[in-house]
Amino acid sequence: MPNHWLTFVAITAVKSAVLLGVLLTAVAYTVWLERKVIGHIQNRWGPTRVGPFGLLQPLADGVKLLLKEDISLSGAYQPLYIAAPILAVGLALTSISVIPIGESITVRGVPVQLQIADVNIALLVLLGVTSIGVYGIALAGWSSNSKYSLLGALRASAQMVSYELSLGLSLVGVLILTGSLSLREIVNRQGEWPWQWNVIGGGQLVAFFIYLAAAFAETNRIPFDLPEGETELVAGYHTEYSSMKFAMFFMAEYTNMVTVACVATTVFLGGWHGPVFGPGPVRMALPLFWFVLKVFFFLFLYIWVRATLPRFRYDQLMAFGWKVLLPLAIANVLITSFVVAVGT
Amino acid sequence: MLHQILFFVFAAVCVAGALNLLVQRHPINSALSLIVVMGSLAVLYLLLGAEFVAAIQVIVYAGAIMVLFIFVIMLLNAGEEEHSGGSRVAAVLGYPAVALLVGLTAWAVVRSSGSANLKLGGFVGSTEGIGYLVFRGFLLPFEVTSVLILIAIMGAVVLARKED
Amino acid sequence: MTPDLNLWLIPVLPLVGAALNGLFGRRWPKRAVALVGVAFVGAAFAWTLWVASQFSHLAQIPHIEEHAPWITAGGFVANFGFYLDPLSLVMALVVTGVGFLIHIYSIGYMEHEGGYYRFFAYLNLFMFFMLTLVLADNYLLMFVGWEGVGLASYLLIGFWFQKDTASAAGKKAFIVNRIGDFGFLIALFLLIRTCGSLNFAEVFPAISRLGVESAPGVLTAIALLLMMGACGKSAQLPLYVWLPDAMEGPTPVSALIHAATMVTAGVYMVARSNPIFSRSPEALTVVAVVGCLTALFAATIAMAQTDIKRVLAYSTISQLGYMFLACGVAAYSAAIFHLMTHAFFKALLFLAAGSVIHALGGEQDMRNMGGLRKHIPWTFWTMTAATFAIAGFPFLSGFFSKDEILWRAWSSPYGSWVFWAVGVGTAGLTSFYMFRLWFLTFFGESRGPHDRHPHESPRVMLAPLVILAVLSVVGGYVGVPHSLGGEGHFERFLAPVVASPAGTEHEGAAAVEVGTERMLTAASVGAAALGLFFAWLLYHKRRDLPEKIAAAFGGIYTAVANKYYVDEGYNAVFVQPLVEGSTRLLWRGVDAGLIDGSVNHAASDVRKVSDTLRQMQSGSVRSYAGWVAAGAALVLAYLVWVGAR
Amino acid sequence: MVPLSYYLVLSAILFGLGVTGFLVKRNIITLFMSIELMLNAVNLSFVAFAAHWGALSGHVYVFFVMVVAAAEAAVGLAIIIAVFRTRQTLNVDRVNLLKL
Repeated sequence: MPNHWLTFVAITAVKSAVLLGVLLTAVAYTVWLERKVIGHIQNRWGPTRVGPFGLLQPLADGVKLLLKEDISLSGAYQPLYIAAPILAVGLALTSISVIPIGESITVRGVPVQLQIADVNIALLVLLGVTSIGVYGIALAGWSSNSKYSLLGALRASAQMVSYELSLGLSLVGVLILTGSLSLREIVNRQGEWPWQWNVIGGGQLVAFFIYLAAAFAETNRIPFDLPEGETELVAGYHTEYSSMKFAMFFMAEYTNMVTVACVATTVFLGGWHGPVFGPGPVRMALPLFWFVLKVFFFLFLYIWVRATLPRFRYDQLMAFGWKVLLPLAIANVLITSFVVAVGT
Repeated sequence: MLHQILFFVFAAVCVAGALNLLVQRHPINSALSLIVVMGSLAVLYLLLGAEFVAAIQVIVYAGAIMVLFIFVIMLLNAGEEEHSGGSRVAAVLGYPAVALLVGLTAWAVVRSSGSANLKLGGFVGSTEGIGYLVFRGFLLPFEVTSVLILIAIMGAVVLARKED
Repeated sequence: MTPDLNLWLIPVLPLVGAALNGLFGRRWPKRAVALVGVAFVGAAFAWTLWVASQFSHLAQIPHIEEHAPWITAGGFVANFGFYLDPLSLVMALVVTGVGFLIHIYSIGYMEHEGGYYRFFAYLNLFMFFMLTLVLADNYLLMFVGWEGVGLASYLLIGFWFQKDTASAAGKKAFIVNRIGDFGFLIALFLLIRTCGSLNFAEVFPAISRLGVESAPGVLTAIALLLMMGACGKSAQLPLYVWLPDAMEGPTPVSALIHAATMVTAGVYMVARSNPIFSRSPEALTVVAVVGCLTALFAATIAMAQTDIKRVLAYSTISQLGYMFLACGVAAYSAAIFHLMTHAFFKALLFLAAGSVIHALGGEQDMRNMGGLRKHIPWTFWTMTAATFAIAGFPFLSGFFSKDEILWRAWSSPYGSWVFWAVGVGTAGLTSFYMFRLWFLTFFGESRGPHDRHPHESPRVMLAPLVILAVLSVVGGYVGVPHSLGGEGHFERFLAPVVASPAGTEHEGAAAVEVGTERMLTAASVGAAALGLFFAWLLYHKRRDLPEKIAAAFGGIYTAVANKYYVDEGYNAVFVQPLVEGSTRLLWRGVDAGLIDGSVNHAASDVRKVSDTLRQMQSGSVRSYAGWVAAGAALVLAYLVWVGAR
Repeated sequence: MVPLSYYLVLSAILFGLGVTGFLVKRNIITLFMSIELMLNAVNLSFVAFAAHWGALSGHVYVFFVMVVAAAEAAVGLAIIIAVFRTRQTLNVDRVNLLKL
């Protein structure tokens, strides 16, 4: 009984579990990658002690964080203080669920899509979840009852609300080209080769860079990491967090990075599309490989930028968001729709 | 069946959230309650086949408007609500009026809607359709709302600006 | 085909002059102002003369020129149209001719006065309205002119508006005229009701179709109301009071407006309306009685006045009374004849008086004059001509016209020997007060300050005097009556206009009573001579007598000298009650009590109500919300109730 | 199968709770949230009717309501900030005079 709703639930549960595992591993190794890459860029080695090339370092970090004392603040507003990290990590993990990572495969006669939920309005769901993501940070900062935290949270919420606009608008060009909000549709519209991807073939190069910048801001990454700028705010909104709660924020941030990377891949870089060749198993594996490769490229870009660029000043950040990115995004939407209108 | 279960669950969450909004003394709790209400409303919208509305309910309401509220609460560091003298008018006129409003509406609705049933998936509003409607039939209202938004932005800037 | 005479030019030319002077004259030199003022009136006069020369060629009398529709309301139509017949022609000639002379005179007289351009603008404006009045082809347009001359008169009486008495006199003239105009207006309404039109060409035939009223009816009412208007304009009892005061205006104004032309508008109007009057014997009687009484009454007052211009003013009133007497006995042509001659000699008298005043540097009191004969010979001789003319000495213009009136008063079917007797008595009085003026002014010793050096007026003032003097002497020959061997040209000329309805008087009177007429003439000449004699006796021979007489008749003299206290009486009977009434009732009662009171009460009541309602506006947002919720619940309840029904 | 009236009654209840919130609460910000609650309640009935009639315009209306709500929130919160700046309080019962 392939169409029974129990089958659906079972398959979804399995997919979720697998994705969760992969994602958390990916997050852990993104951290490792970051330390390694930055180390090399800065002419250091990075982690080397734990395991070969320091490969077990993430595991060690996890254990350390788990075992650390969970400091409970007397001045904090406890319910929200506790809820905030959960909210952050939960939302971060939620958003990955609508991202398609490959074509559907058939397992024992049951078609299984390599995507947890194929939603018509996947892109809107992503944006929605992203916009909710502010709350984790904002509440964390506020409930800590600490001025650094509060300042960080205020900055974060203002920054995220501002850049959300550019982020959303940068995707509109692609939506116009595709005519659908479904991520699977968007991917399917793109071809195997880079010139068939939206970023080049669709003429969305500008949109891609807008998305890139906005995504950096949304994930509070350098050069837009003002909410947690350690040189001025100690650690921003998570100053007062320790142990697992801190780990949750940490995880949330890197999960968000991965999510953003996945979205960029899906929307602009053709998703799992790429040259497919070779025998059956290879043909099966190649799309997944291309997808992972593109996401990895994106993550590398994050790290690379972090090692390269200094932090913005806050007014520069706002000015950049409202006066450069937003007009550019709007112009991109206008031009794209004009081209599409003329083309049809 | 599934529809009924989901409806009752999320309707209950809605009402509970709204009640919590009233009961909580701290504005941030009220705001979070409201976010909960909005979230469950988004789910109800999904049940009613309004995907796009559900999405923008989350994006605009929960993601933007309520962030603004939270932001202001944080900015003003609003504390617990203080007890101050009640309003006689509100007590004498207001509460009965509310009871009357809800009661009458419910009575009228139940009496007149009869056996109109909504099926899950019976109607799915496509985003494309909404797009057509907004940019064709409702073009003028749409443009007017854009002007409204612009005015609101300028008004907010003027109001909140510090006077030198 | 009737030639187009462009009658509209006659009134409009002075209007152009008025507009030019009024709008731009302030910046022009006096010479230019005078030139414009005189030239346009002169042009109007010239045009009138040309029209007169064409008059005999006209195919149709009256000659009507319609120019533009003015008011069209239902069946009622009033046009801008002009009406030329012998009557209006005579009037137009008199007005433009005398007006032209007086304009010339004014150049000299007003030389040293401020507001030179204003004076000429007003004077031209007056000419425009007067000519409109005279030439109008319907009562409404005539009324425009009628009101317009009133306006011009008001402006000119109050020309020296810095003087309280002058502006008060202007207002008095205006207000008293209003009373008459009120009657005139009602007469017009009645005419519209009766005839459905105000056009002369339609009204008179319509009236003619109605018979002579045996008992007072609508025609009598119309006639009496018209007479009321005429009384106001022509200063007849009881509305004469404004004219003596009007002497506050400059002397040329007195000559032109308050002697020669405007005040005769009433006579003109009555003569013009003769078809109406002739059909109402009662109205005619009223007119005759009013004229008679006014003539006598004013003459008595004139005897005791000391101001040279006031004497002339009362004389004017008296002479106007004569004219109304003539109208009242249906001798319209006699009235117009006298109007014309009177225009000549009364204008001359005023101008000469002005010349005297000018010579004495503004002195108007005859008691301070005397012995001016040698100093201002031109003025003296012209004034002498005028005095003899008005006194009715034989073969001067006044003699013929006055004689005609007296004869008509005796012989007309509407006349009676009483009218004649009063007329003759008045003639004697006229002679007396005129010669009194003459003796006091020109004979005896100078009673003024010793350092006074009277000087003759400039030529520009003397020329009109001379022309008018000539006219005063010979002007009567156009209408020498049959009895004196004349042809009655004037009467025949006017006959088409003023023909009596039944054609009663003319034939019967003519031949049979020539003897009677000669006797009557002799009587009036005798009266005039008597007046001369007493004046000579009292004011030249025995200078002490007047005081004695005045002392002997103390009460009567005081009454006469004070003009019978008519002004005071009017003040007590009409003005004071009005002032009191407006103060007590209208101002304190209605305005302050009712109008202001209601406003104030409304305000305070609103305040009370809003004070109560204000309690709702507690400023508490939640209270407002409560109200809103309650309102919403009410609306919803209503809707549900409606839906449930 | 859920009757349309369930949604509508839920909408009415939420609206009533919103009004009650407006009457009960003293904090201006919470008052604003009550208004938002009322708007949401109305939106719910719009969407329910849209599903009932199969008409998309209900969704469009919701869209417009949201726009207006956003504008209102922007201006309203700006006003709240201005009020707080001058009076140092968010309690509406303390903000009952036009003049300071």
